[in-house]
Amino acid sequence: MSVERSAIERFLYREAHLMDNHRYADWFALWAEEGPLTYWVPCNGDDLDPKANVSIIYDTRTQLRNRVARLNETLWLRERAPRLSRVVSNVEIEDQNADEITASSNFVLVQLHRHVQHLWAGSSVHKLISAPSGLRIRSKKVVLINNDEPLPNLMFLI
Amino acid sequence: MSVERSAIERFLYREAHLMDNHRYADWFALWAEEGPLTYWVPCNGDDLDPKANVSIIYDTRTQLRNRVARLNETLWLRERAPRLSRVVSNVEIEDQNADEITASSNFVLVQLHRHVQHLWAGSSVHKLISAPSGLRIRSKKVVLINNDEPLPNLMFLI
Amino acid sequence: MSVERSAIERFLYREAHLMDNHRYADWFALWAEEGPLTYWVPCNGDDLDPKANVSIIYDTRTQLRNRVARLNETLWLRERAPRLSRVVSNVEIEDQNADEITASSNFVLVQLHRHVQHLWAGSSVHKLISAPSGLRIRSKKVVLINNDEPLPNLMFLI
Amino acid sequence: MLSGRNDYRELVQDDRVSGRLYYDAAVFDEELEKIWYRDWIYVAHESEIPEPGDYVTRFIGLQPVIVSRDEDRNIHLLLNRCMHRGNTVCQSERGNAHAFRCAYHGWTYNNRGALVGVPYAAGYDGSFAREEYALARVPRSASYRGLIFGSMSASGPGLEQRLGNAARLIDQFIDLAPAGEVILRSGVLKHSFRGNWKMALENSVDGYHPNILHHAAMMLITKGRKVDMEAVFGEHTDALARDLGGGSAQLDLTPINRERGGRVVPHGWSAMAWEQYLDAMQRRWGVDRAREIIQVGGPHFCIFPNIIFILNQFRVIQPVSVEETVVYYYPTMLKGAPDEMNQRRLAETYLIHGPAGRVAPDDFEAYERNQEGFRARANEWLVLRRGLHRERRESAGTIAGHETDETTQRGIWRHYREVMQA
Amino acid sequence: MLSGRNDYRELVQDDRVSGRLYYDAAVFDEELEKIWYRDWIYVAHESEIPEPGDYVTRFIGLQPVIVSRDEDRNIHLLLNRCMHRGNTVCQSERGNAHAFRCAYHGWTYNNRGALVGVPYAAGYDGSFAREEYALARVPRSASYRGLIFGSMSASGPGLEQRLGNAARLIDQFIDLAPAGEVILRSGVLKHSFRGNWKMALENSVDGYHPNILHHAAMMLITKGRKVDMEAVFGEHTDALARDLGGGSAQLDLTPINRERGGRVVPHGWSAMAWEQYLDAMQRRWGVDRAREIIQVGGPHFCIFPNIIFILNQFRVIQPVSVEETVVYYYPTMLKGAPDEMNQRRLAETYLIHGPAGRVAPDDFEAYERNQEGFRARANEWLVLRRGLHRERRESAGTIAGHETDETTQRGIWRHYREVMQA
Amino acid sequence: MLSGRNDYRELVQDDRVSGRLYYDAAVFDEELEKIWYRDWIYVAHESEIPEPGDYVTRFIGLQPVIVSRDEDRNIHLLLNRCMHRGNTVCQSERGNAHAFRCAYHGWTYNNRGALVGVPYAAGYDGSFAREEYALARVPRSASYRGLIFGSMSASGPGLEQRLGNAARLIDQFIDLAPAGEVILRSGVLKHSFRGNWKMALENSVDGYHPNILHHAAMMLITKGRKVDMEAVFGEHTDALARDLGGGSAQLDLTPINRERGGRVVPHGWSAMAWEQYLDAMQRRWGVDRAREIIQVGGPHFCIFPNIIFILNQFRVIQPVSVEETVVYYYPTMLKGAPDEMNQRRLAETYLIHGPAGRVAPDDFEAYERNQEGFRARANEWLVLRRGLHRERRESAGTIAGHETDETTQRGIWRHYREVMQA
Ligand code: FES
Ligand code: FES
Ligand code: FES
Ligand SMILES: [Fe+3]
Ligand SMILES: [Fe+3]
Ligand SMILES: [Fe+3]
Repeated sequence: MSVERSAIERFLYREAHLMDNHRYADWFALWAEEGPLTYWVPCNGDDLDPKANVSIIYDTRTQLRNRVARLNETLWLRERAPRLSRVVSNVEIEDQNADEITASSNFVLVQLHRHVQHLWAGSSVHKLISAPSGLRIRSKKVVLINNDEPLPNLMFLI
Repeated sequence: MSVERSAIERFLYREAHLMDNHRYADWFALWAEEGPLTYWVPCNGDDLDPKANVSIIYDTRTQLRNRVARLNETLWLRERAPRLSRVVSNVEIEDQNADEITASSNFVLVQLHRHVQHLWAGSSVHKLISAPSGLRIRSKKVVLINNDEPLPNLMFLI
Repeated sequence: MSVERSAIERFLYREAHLMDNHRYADWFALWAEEGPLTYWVPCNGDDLDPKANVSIIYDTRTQLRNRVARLNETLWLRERAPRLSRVVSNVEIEDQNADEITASSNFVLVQLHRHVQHLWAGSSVHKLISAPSGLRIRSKKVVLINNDEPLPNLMFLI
Repeated sequence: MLSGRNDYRELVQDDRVSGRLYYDAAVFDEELEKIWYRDWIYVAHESEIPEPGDYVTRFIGLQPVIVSRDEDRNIHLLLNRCMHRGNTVCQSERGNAHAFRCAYHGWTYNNRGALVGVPYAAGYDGSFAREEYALARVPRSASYRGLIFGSMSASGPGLEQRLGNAARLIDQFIDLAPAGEVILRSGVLKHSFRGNWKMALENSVDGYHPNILHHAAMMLITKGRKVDMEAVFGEHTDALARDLGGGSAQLDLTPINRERGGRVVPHGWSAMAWEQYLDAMQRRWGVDRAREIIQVGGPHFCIFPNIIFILNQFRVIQPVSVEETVVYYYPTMLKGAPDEMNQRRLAETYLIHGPAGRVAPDDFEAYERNQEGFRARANEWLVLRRGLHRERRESAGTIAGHETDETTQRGIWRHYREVMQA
Repeated sequence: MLSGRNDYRELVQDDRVSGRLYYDAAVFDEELEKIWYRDWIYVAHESEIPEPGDYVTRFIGLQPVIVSRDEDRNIHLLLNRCMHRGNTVCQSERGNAHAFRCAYHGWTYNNRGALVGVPYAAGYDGSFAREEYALARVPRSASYRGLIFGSMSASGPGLEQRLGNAARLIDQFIDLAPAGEVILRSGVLKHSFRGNWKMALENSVDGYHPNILHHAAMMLITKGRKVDMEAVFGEHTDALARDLGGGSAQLDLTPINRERGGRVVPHGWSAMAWEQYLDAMQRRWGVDRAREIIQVGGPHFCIFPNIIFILNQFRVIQPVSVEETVVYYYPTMLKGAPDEMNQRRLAETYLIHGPAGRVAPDDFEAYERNQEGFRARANEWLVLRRGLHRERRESAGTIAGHETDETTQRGIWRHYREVMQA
Repeated sequence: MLSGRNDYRELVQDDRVSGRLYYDAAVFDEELEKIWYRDWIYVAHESEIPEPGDYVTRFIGLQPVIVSRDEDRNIHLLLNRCMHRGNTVCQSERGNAHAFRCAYHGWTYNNRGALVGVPYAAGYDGSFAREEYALARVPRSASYRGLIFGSMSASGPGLEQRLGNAARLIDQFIDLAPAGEVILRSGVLKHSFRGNWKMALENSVDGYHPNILHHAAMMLITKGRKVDMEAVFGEHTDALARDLGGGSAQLDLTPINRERGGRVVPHGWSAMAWEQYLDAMQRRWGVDRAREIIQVGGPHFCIFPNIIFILNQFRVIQPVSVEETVVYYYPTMLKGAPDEMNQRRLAETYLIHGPAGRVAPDDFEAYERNQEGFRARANEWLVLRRGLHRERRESAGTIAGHETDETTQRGIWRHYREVMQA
């Protein structure tokens, strides 16, 4: 299969839109329906083995579903959720084969919470498959520029 | 009519360039020459009815012309205008029909004024028509992430 | 010769990736192998003649090579180099002729150094040639939004 | 101790004041104590919370306050702080709630502030009296024509006494409504600047600057119309700058409005709307009084320390720190007036004020230049002597000067010195 | 002078404390002096620097410290400040180095702190004794079960004396390891909030909030399983809140763990891992003691002022300013336990804690709401009276209350008042 | 009161100083009072404002100053603060203006500072004397060889007396120009760091660090050329570190320059340019003196507290707060020298200095590490004893040490203690 960069961009923009608007369920629907999933935000560096080191996020399918449920249920988030707006850019197709596309991108995310603006920045690598319903995420890795710094609450999708 | 995303991007980049450089008249020339115009920056939320609630900006053609004139004439802006640089990304064509294209995009705008850097972020929805002279803006809505927060002067085009 | 905007984007994304990761030598390899080179970051404004005024950076080939060597050798940078992540956007082809492409772009660069996040923003103009090995930089000009303000160390590639 | 540090008789003189009053953090702390936590502070308008359960959150000085309306339509000013460990119990700036539940341990308060729910109650024995743990109240609150004021001081003069001459100007503002009420339910513009709050108060009744600082806006007003702004804000105006006493002050445009038939009739109105309005006003007030009200038009004045009435809007000053301030602009609708008129009032607010308005940004740029200028200490004085020679005391005890004069600022500062020196 | 300003007998009472203790910068400065630069402060665990040359950098209060292991495997607590002009000599938070070279003029120190290199030595004559220019040492340091503590005060009670009752809880935590040691080499989560450090300490032993504030996490735990969280953290729990003395406090889940056979055996374990673990434990401790250890499980407690033991993790509190704090979470591995078990411990840490965990963000949101609420000053008190009527003194001199009671907070504050009033 | 807090005899000793001097805000406030608002401060060079109406804006300490040249070519140092309410009257850092108009109410001042325009003048009666409202002047100003200094103190020693030994080094710097003048009209590099201003001053005459901290730059200099940097900044250099008195200090490279024939003749020059320059110099100075000047070359020194002369550049230190500082680098052109030479001077400035230069960033990283290190308080001292045993007093009353010695820093601190203790 062969996919254009612009198709990947459209997909990532769509994902960004859902994340910015806390549409947890719709975002979860962007993930592959079958097979193992990984949603990884490394900690203390960009590549420490998540089996041997803490991660900021390291979710398989079950944990990802739990994360979405947790965000959905949290009452205080309904009282005051962070406002988000992110630009996704530098989208590149790193690799593409029969059943998987690897795409990298950078983002700058501006968060407003409790009247304070906070800036998140980093890069992502998506492994995508092309399902009948369109592209789907098999794994996603987000490298935060400050993943070895103290972070405030990350109670949204990144 | 059918327009490519890349054409929309070129148009939005062009608009961003004119806004960053305070080229008020050239920017105004990007708007449709006939028919009603709307330039809307909602306040206290993203979608309150501008007829019943204050907006940060809610201009029709006359007011838009006045805004441009006001910016042009203001002496203190000539003494020291804000420096601007914005990235526009996540450009998506939301809708497209015979006479109108609806395009959404996100931006991060860095402003420097009086030695202080200030970050603006949000998303825009443009309604564009395709005139002989090229794409023209019929309406533009800018949703600021902090549109319910106290804002410093917004004495530039956004 | 005719080059698509998307090819320029790929090139600039690649360059951004190398700069973000301090891959000095690989970045230097993106420059044209022959002929004069200019790497210019103006100071006190966007266009003062670099022969008559200081620049933040104004390198010809030799000085560019020296810059790369200096960055490579500096011990304290190895102890603690700034972490970088930038989005490049608003890529436009300004001009294109037989032997040269002029491309402009905007960027927002988030830097983390000594636990402090710092935001760099501005626009770039690349003059590119198309070599057998692909696009190569003949000259690059970076206009920082704050090029007339006091700046912290700029000990990375921008 | 603080007052020991600052001698306000020295810093505030009759014809000049020291720049230090705008940048010294110790002065700001003392202002909190002697002004913001002692005086009557405007917090909200009743029409913002029309229904039982409606609330808004505001600040008195730096303290977070909930303004709520209970099921009996009574209004309560409650501190937004859980009585258990102090979490804020309300996170939103406006809404409708019959109870506020603290997220931390679930203590729940009704919109009267009463503690109505305590999880795992067995942890507290008989000695625990829930009444003692109702949300703290703002010690005093009172309303005038729907304007809600609060005072963090349990004692002091009553609201109407404190309002003094300003009360009839509030009447003048609100009597423009055929139903005798204004409605604030059209949102709020929030505008911030890096500078001291007092600059925004002084500026609101500074009749000297408009034609100069706001030249671009004036250009738009006059463009292609024969309005002589010099006859409004300039040398040959008949308008007055008035010290109302108690730190309140006014720019009185009545003389001009009379000629023009009143600001409330902007050009370009539909005749029908005009008829409707006139008719409604006459039915309420009778022909003569209605004409009088309309001709005199809306007043332009400020009430010390934090509320300003200009054009169609309430403007509220919120100090954040000694050099950070937020100004809120609330458009006001006239109850009983035609929609066309009220929409016009709404539009005037956002077109002219707020961060992207036609006028306000000029003032905010001036405030920030002012704060920068205060860094120069070789000469610390701000001069307030303009018009000292031509102002006159009026029967009401007020003082009137030429519209461009600093009579208004002098009034503000005389009051300031009095309360700060106390 | 500072202590002159604050009377801690007034600010800290038996059943309530003042909000001022959380926002007054003068209180924070005094805490640095009387707590952070006087008490024993946890800095690191020996297993973080297993090899000669290994080091980590930490802070004691606000002072940067290098924790290094020398070639003889001895551990040193050195101030990260060049003795020449004061540059930091170590830039990394962890690594292996036999020497630290200052970038400015090249003075070089070995990992014992000794000054071993001075460029252009002729600039110093015989009167220059290198011994006088070794990196400054933290005046006192000591370890307990591998936990390294440092004190900036040259005198005071010894570590074990200071630990008091907490010592046996450290044992309880570590004895779960078949090899009798925990290993901290799985990284650290760093989580910051805009609020005062004491909130994180109090919260760690606050048994009142979990079911309420963490309702979403509880929903996930109980979903499709018959666990009654009310019987763990709620009204009908058998667990206890315990004041251990010296500002240390515990939530004692032993009664529950006994029934459940101990927290250390989460459901869904492979039988094999369980067998392996049981076997290893019995070989070390004998059958009965092993069963006892496993049934009692891991303790949940804090040691004043900066270390907390919860589930499988060490949690460390780092004050940054009066209203900025960082919390570090270190997952701990049980030496000699099966990998499956340790991987589970690792996962539990990042799934539950840190900025994106299932539980911790709730607490951090509460801290920030708390700091906001403290801006309301009409009533400054935080109430700590929960369970005052039902707590009892135990033989060990400890005080035990119902799991949901504030016995723990009272213990923390009693100690705080004592040291701050000193 | 402040001086009561700090005993500078204690904090500044002959062979060491306390880190507190770099981070204590009270020390910084006292420095403003006793140094920045009392001493002669360099503000600009006459060649920056060559034409009538030219101006630049600068700061003396934290106070904004306009340096303007009037129609009679006289130079004025004016505070940038409107005499009415205090707005800044000039917004740009450089330009040409015959008048400064305040945006707020339009008061207008000419470039001598005189109040020449007041809108709506009728508001002021005869008692209003415009002369009293001229822009405030910096109490004293004076020039030496085109360098403009200002003092916020009306009394004190004259400029030349204050310059003392530094005066002849300014001559040495400027005499390299065949026309006997330097020209600063090539812009300015602005470089900031989070650290105390004194570090930048001390560093400018610190001959100990270059080969170590700047090793990468040295590598580029020596690469493929036989220059022995050890013979310039190292152990076996013949250069000297000199305390000039009054807090001024020098690194005297004369001995080296003599051998090399003077720094002003970098290798790789065109013979023609060299001829031209030599010829021009000889015409002005005569053969012997010209050779002398060229051989000795440009001096490397600092004048307390804020100007430094290195290579071809003026370097100016601007304090922002106790731990924020900006350094400005102004390339200087030699009037009457060939363009090739001046372009070389320009290039040397931006290639070596500023935020992206080959050398300066090393120092700035060191400053920030230093400020970090100051957070360690167990030992507060910075050691200044290097070379105490081998320095010697010279006839001029100056003190000379080995180039790598801290003779220079000791000189700076002796003066500092004297003025701060006063
Ligand atoms: S803080 Fe509000 S219930 Fe505990
Ligand atoms: S500061 Fe460390 S060697 Fe000089
Ligand atoms: S402040 Fe300058 S004219 Fe009024
Ligand atoms: Fe105004
Ligand atoms: Fe909790
Ligand atoms: Fe240096």
